[in-house]
Amino acid sequence: MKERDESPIVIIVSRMISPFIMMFGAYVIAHGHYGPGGGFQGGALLAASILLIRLTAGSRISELQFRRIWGTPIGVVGVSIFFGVGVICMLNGGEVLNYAHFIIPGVDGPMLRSLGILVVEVGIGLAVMGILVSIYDDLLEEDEPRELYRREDE
Amino acid sequence: MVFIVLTAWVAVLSKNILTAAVNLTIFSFLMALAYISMGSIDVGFTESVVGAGVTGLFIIIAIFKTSPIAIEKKQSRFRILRLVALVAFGAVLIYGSSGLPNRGDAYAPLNAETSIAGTPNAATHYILNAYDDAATPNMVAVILADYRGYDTLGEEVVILTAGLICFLLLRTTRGPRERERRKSDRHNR
Amino acid sequence: MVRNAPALIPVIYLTACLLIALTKIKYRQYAYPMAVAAAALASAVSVGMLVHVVRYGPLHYHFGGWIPPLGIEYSIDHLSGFVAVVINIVATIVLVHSLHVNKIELVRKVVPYYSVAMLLMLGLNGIVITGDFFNLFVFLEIASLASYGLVATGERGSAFAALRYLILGTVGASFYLLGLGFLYINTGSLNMADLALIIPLLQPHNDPAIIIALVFMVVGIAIKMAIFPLHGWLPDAYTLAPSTTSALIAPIGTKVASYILIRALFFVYGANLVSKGIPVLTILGWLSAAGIIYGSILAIAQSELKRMLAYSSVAQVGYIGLGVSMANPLGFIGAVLHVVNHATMKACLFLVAANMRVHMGHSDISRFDSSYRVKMPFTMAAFTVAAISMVGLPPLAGFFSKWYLALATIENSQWIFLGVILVSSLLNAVYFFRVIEKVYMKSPSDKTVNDQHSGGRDDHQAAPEEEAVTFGSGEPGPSMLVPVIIFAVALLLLGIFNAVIVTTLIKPMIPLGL
Amino acid sequence: MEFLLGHYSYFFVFVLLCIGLYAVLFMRNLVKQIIGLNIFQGAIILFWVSCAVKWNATVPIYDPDIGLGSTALYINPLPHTLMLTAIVVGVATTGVAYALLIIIYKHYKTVDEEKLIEEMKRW
Repeated sequence: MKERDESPIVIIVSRMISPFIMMFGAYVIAHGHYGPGGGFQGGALLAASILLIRLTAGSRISELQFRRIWGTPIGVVGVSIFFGVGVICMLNGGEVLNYAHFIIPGVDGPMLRSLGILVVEVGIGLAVMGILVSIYDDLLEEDEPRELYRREDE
Repeated sequence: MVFIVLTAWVAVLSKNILTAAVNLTIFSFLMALAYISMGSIDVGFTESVVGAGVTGLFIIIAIFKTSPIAIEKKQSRFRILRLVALVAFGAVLIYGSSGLPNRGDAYAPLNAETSIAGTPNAATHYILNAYDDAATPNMVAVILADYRGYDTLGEEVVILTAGLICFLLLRTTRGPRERERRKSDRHNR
Repeated sequence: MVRNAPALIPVIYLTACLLIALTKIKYRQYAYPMAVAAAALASAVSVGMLVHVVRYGPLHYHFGGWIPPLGIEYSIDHLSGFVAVVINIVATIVLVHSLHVNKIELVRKVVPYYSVAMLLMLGLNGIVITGDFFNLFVFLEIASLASYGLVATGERGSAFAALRYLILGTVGASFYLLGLGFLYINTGSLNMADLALIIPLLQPHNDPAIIIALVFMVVGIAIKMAIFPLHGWLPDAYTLAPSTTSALIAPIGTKVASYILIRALFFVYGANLVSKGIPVLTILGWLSAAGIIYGSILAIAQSELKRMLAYSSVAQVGYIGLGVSMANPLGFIGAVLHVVNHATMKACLFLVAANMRVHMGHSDISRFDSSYRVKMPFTMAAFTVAAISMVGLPPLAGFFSKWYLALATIENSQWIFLGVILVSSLLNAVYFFRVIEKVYMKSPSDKTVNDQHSGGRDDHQAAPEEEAVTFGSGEPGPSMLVPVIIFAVALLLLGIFNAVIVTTLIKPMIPLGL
Repeated sequence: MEFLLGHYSYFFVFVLLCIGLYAVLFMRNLVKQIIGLNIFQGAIILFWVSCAVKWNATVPIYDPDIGLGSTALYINPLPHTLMLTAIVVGVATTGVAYALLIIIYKHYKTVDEEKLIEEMKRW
């Protein structure tokens, strides 16, 4: 990105807003059963809260909040949660993603499906958050190690 | 609605790509409003988060990384062929639309109880049984994660693919020298 | 376990992908065996499924336990089982070959590369065995995105080739989605078997929306398949991609697209409707014929082996399109047989090109001479076998698919198309014998040795500590040689046993009314 | 007239589709082409969403006050779900497209398609 003055207003406002966006993202994931929203929207909001800090405070500070190398692994873990639920259902005697065969002690019938959906939504949320942040980082990648990069090129 | 077309048109034609990007973001936002006005809150929500937020962010990064000056010239090769393709596309669309049912018709084939061959219609079943099947009021969430959960798994994999590809293409693996540098950076901080 | 077998293939590939993605750079040597193991397992499962299908009839699998059309269905019949076997086995062999190539061409990117390659295979398999049109779209996008990424890891211009591929491919997928929208509005269903029941009852001849739906879907698929005027992305993408990617995408990618075409035309819309009600097939036939001639002529004009093979791919896809457009059983047999034959031939040829690039540092036809035959006799022998098969001489595999196609054109009295097939065989002979002649006749000039290091690769992100690459003289190592020989032998076997394949596997998959 | 009233939303979608395709076909700037792709995809999503509409129906969230008496009371939820997936696919494609674009710019310092084709030929 270009050199620019760091306006304190922008930094402070974004710092104040960011946790609320994160909160809202978590709420959206959990509330997807009753209203609009769900894993994808919530995950995108979580990613937005992280990207807001990245945009305003620069990469150094945001690195403290969310390390760059975490993005892809978190995404992979999110997909694994979704996928794992499906495989557990399969191993437990049902088809892939048949939540009726998902194991949560003490829950049965439609509630089990409902909870299965919740687990899956959390997986989606994590995956989307991790991967959107990671794509952002990758797009901005070669900014900092530029001189080093050139050396590698030659 | 007119504004949507207007912003789309400006986004395509504007000379400065930054203007185009901003217009595209406005376009996405208006589209989100249109979806919501058509009763699709989930899609509208997603579009406003993703289309207006994430896509806009990506495009602005891309512009900072490349140059914001648009090349105003149009394609010079095969112009007539391209025009023919475009016109044919529009004509075919209008011809096809004459077979579509009226918008908002609650008894159109896609909303019928059963299909013409007597097999159950999926959407109808979803509306009537989603709450009983999964104890979740939001039908879209039930379809998304349960009835058509495999599609959603596929969608996750698409996102994962995109992430891995960006990783594959853009991220430089750190050599030992740079790892040293980063370490010392952290110390200095 | 048989009950869950159809779901096992995506499960295997996705597990492998996630495991590889979580591998640290330190353990990168494990990525290759994991990928090969996953592909081999998937091939085993698909062979098992095909045997099951042949013995007991089609397999169905309902995701989430929802009966279609409520849920998503995987259905394996003769056609999809057969195509799944072909793509998995070809992918396994190509991945075996990739060990040494990727060490040289993709320094430090091997781990994400294999991960994305697993995603490509996941997407292609998902396309082949799904029974739901929207699910097909999702997996089409997985496969396409993965192939854009795999193409873009190649030489200097490959990113641009990949971006053009992306733009055209996304337009194609969008067209497909638009057509699906038209179809859904007028039928209310997305399940293929369900649609096959519904569509004939709707008086589709009079319903513009249904026809337009088919047109848009066919256009979208044709872009992915690179039918003649929509092939613009193909030559650059195949040429500039890394060798393993070309060998993966060229044999498999377009074949899977033609599978979608066959599925949508004959199994969902029904042969009756398609051949009588809508002029889609006529247009497809003429375009395919034009593509055959165009691809063959441009292939003659190329001086680079991979680019020549890419243009030849345009022509070969035309054969499949031609077979489909004949809409009679012989044409169908020819098209399906050509899917497997061409997959094997192209995989063999691209692997030979990869061997050239790794061991000679280039694959420029004008610099070939007979010293190559002395240095790598087996690779060259395999190349010759595949080339003869491409030209279509018995008893190699390529002859028989062309034979069926020719019979189909005779049955429909389409003499022009018969002429196209014959002429293109001659053109094939011209461009392949040009290479063979160089390799066997031309005496070596002495400057070849100096040229070896000015290879066509430009590892733009190569690290300084790249291990020294020796363009060895002599045969490549077993990991690169064995796959090539396997393919060459397979061509011979496919040719000899083609009657068995046709009667036991392809005859039962001919749809009703064809 | 009735046909026009019933279909005006579709025609509106078609205009957007044509704008998107125009950008893809006629623009030399690759960024513009990708913008065109975005518009094209957005229009298709609008097409699906607008086909799900039912007059006098409510959003597809179960409401005890309305009950499940008739399907005509709720908007068809299936297209919405499919389009959620399609939006995500679109974003993924856009991300990859910009990644490729950045690499191209790094190598060639231009995003003009015809210039790039020239460069490719020369190389």
